[in-house]
Amino acid sequence: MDIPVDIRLEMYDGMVRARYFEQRAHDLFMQGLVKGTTHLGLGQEAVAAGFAVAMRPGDMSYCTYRGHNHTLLRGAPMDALMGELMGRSNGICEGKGGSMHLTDISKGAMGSYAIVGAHLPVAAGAAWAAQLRGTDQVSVCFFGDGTTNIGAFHEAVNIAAVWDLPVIFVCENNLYMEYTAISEVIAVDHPAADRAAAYGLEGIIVDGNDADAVYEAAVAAYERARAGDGPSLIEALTYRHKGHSRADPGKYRPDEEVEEWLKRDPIDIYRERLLSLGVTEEILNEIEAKALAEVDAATEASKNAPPPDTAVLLTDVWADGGSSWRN
Amino acid sequence: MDIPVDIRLEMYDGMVRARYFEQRAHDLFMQGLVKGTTHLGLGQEAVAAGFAVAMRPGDMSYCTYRGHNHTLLRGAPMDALMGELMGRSNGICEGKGGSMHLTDISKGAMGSYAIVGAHLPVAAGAAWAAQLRGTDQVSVCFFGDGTTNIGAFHEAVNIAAVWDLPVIFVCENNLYMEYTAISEVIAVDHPAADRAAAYGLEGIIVDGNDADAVYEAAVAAYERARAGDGPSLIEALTYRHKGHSRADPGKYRPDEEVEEWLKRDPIDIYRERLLSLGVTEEILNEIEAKALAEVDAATEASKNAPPPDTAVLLTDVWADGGSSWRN
Amino acid sequence: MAELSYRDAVARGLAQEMERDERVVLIGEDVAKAGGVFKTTVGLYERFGPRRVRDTPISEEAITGMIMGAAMNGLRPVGELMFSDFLATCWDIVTNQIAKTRYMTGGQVELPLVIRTANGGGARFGGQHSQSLENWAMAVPGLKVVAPATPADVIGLMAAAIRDPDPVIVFEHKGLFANKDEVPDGEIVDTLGTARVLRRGDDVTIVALAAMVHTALDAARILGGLGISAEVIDLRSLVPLDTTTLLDSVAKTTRLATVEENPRLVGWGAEISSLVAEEAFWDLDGPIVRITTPHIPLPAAGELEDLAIPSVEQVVDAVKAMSG
Amino acid sequence: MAELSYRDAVARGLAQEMERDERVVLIGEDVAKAGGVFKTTVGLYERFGPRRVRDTPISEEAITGMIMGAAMNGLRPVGELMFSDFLATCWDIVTNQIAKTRYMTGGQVELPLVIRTANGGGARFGGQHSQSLENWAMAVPGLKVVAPATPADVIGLMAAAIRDPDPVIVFEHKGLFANKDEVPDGEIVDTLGTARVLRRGDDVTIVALAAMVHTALDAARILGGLGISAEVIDLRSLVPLDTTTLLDSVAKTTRLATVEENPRLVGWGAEISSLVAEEAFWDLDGPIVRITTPHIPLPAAGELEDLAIPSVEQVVDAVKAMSG
Ligand SMILES: Cc1ncc(C[n+]2csc(CCOP(=O)(O)OP(=O)(O)O)c2C)c(N)n1
Ligand SMILES: Cc1ncc(C[n+]2csc(CCOP(=O)(O)OP(=O)(O)O)c2C)c(N)n1
Ligand SMILES: [Mg+2]
Ligand SMILES: [Mg+2]
Repeated sequence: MDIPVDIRLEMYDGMVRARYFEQRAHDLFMQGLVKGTTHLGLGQEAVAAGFAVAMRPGDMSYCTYRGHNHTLLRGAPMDALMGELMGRSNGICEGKGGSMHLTDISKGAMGSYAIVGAHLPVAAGAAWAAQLRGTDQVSVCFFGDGTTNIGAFHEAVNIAAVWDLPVIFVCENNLYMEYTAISEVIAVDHPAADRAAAYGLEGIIVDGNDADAVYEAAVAAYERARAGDGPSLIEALTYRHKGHSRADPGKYRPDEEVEEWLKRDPIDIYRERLLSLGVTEEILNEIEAKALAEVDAATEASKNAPPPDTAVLLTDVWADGGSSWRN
Repeated sequence: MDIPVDIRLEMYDGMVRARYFEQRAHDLFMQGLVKGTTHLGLGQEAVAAGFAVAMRPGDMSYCTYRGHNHTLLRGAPMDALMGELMGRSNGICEGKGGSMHLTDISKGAMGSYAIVGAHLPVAAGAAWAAQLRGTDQVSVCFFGDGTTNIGAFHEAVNIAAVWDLPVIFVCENNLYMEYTAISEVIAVDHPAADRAAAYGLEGIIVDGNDADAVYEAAVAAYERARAGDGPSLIEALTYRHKGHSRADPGKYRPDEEVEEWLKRDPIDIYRERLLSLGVTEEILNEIEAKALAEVDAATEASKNAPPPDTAVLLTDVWADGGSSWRN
Repeated sequence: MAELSYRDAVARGLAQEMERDERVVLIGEDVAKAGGVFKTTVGLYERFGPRRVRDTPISEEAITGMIMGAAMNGLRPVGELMFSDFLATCWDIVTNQIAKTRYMTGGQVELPLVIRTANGGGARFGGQHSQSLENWAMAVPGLKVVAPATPADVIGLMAAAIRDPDPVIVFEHKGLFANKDEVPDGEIVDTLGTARVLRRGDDVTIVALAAMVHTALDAARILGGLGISAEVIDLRSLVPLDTTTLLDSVAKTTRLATVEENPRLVGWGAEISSLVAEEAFWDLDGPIVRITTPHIPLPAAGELEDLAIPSVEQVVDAVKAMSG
Repeated sequence: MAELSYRDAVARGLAQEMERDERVVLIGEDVAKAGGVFKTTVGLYERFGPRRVRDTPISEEAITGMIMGAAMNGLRPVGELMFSDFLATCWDIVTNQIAKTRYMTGGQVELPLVIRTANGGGARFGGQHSQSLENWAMAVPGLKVVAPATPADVIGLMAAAIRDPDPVIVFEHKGLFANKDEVPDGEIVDTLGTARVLRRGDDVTIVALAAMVHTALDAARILGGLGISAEVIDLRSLVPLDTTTLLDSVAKTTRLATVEENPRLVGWGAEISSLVAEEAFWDLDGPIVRITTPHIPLPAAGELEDLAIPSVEQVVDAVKAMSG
């Protein structure tokens, strides 16, 4: 597949924005300005970029607590995401969601779900509605390797296959659950690809650190979905640069393994490729500078934003805007 | 495998006892003497017989609401089972379980579970204890084709495979869930066998209406389990002669299909085989007569048994024998 | 006006709404061709076709997750869980996802969906197919909960639930499916969060739900013969809760008893009682009495099950004792 | 006597029992090599080895189902659910299988197992990782439920739970993990179903659990300064429930307030309130007040979460109002 250069630049731009955004999130967590927890997708940006850039408006992404990259790259405003991490009034969910629940429905970022596996059937349901309504939308669901062992995975992929739903299940296999290696808890090599046949699906493995490879797999899966040929289950091999969450140093991982993967940084790889394809250093520098400025601005805006209005505590449990359980 | 004739007669005996028992249960349900519901395994007796006869004392069977055959063939007293179906004081669970919850722990009949899929992890857990305690016990778990689509199936088979547990998962594929064909809700041909590879297991299919074939598969799986080589997932092809439960006439099934399978009645098949192997008609007649007499006696005993003592309503929630939630 | 069973009222309520709004769809196990194991969806498959009425695998997490996703993308889906006991198999989707998503997204997500399920005891089905679990749902912020007691209420509350923009769980009582009653012709649409005073009385308020409404009414008739005038309130909806009707009644009668099929601990009666003990304490002339199933799983044998679930006699005795 | 954190008390309690009885084993996600995500199981893997302390896949139904099966076959297993919110993902196993099996089999099956789980809010984790769900467990016949508030109680109640022949859910409060307190040396074994009066008082009884115990104690101190003498009861155990301690206290103080982290509807406070409204009505000199989290999911932002969970100030105000 010959990927046009503007698409490639869009992917690079997306990866760089995500990288800087999450590096800042990490710093802010260490400074105590992001509270609670945060799960970074540093190192996994190519998966988010490949899928997001291949997506159309109206398509729907479902992701996990490790969902900053995906939400940002679907077009959610960075300052509102940063505000949500910091629990400020400018947060995309008014501070009520937090780091694990970033959502921007207006952009098709259908939510970040923090109970492992739960969003797979939800994503399938959105695809089912697309099918029934004949809308041509595709629903994409991102999740981790460890998620393939929970029941909801099995139920969702099966029904999606049987009903030919336009949904793409994307397993970001970063080799670890929280602190335990996936290889310790499965009896096959590939947590997703080696299960695909159980649902009559093809086992697809893609280099998740190569944005082009991801993009190509994404395009093929979108086409399949829109043609009415049903779901895909794609396993993207990748790695998280940091620990699982918060201040986890990730010490359960062998040093050599970490080094190997750091050498395969998806952004470095892609920068090299773009240069080799004739994109100038200046263009790339400009993308990077703009991204950093955007992150700085988002940080400032969120630092300056007040905490959420206390009134929002009791809003939006119900569609009437309130939370009353009595008449 | 050369199956000794006494084993074969034991299987025949088991199948006939189960058959008469359940035919009677059906009649009693129609007469309003069995209340609530009842799920018959008429036509599926060979699966129960093959596994039960190959089992050792100490081995553990877990089955479903469609568990009369399995519980009986592990050695639970027939009158206590009949009493339980009829909700009498002689019931094996004192009338508190009912048709869907037959249990005889003393015989290794570890219970009948009525929520689809739930007993698979429980059976795996019993096997895990056997493994840890080094007891040589094997845990066998019977369930239906439709059960392969619920999350608990996936979680249980996976962990059993990863932990090399001495558990045998036996899918009795009778082609239907309640009123819907399994083929409508899976994307593979074989609900269990075609999923085995997802757990690094071999896909094993056996003729579930041929007691010998079931017995051989069972022996192999027990050996594997006792050798520490881990679980097996076996799909036994069979058919239920009656509807799903209660008075269901099973009209959703094509007449020809029903006829075909009725011709393949596991008891008829086995009777023919025994005769062809030189077992005399007299011996078989005697087994049948004894079984019928046992069913008659169990029926009488249960009809004559009083209803449960009202006091048992409040016993055995807790190990202290009572049900008090306060001090 | 025509006589209709509670069972048929379910299908009528669903058909009424499916006719009106093509976004309303129904999925569940055996709901389509077979018309449901309780025959509550008979005719819908034939009338609305295989796209709008569809059988699922035995995958409760998929059923509930799919209706959530579909509600996020323009449908107004109804999912059937064959027995309310199976709520436990998809409780994460129901409580952590469906109930919380609007709030956690700052109001971005609307989830106009309905979960219907057969609830309650009396059918000799044993402990895993007989529970009354409306208290579980009541405990979860973000879920609306209704439990109709009559055919007309089945239709009206089903319609209200389907039209409501929030997730609603409709508990249909297994023990009432065969009950018949007069039902008005034409469209019936009721209002969530409204209790109904089914019998006026002055001495004591008896609050009940679903099958227990009939038990309470029978008891009230007997109590009337004994000179005790009982007011019977059918709550109908646990969330939203019609506290006005409740508190008004207690203010008048000064006595309260609740009759619930939930096992004792933290049944919905506890919430009603605590509400009155807090907000209407000075209206009360005596203890609040809760009549519940004991804190046990339900047994299968008929004689035991009948002992477990609150009976007319038990209600009469309890109310006599508190009024004595 | 040594100072010990609530967090370390978990590991000490488990170690005490694993040392004593080799049938005690522990499984869960990241409980072994990593020592648990809250570091509550640090050292157990090293001390008791990979057979007795084992990491599982992310399969909560397998975790809970496996401990049930293991308990049926001679072990006394402990299963960790990382967050109590995940109870929802295996609620069928917990409620329909574990809780009911002894009863449904007429007493044939003994299930000496423990589920431990991190419960409660305050950590800014958002709606799916902050719930207080001890009321869910309390509602299920066949489950025992404890929720310790101090390091010593963690050890003693954990030991009691492990030694108990019935299934027990131990709710460890996330907000207390860092709390330190003096803990006696040597073996500690407590008794299920015993509440503790942590502060004596005459004017009002405040009943609390887990983190709310500390809130209640702080409030009681302030109330003392205002001339209101509050008795503070740490329930410790919801099932069995120490109704004796509760009713004795109310008989003395004549006033009751409950402080719970559960959202309002059918929290455990409702059960306590309804119990007193039924059995001790004539002891009461005023309304029973429930102080709860509002009926909402918990928000993530610190300022909002702090507003949601009952605070010392809220308790003081509420008790002042009821005593005024
Ligand atoms: C049902 C459930 N169990 C456990 C957890 C705790 N948990 C959060 S993330 C995680 C690991 C998930 O691993 P994986 O699916 O590989 O995704 P990754 O974090 O690597 O992106 C676990 C166990 C959870 N959130 N939900
Ligand atoms: C979780 C759950 N969902 C639905 C049911 C209702 N139900 C009982 S049996 C059954 C069909 C099971 O089919 P299968 O696994 O093929 O077993 P069979 O009845 O054919 O032996 C269903 C849907 C249930 N008991 N539990
Ligand atoms: Mg991972
Ligand atoms: Mg079947």
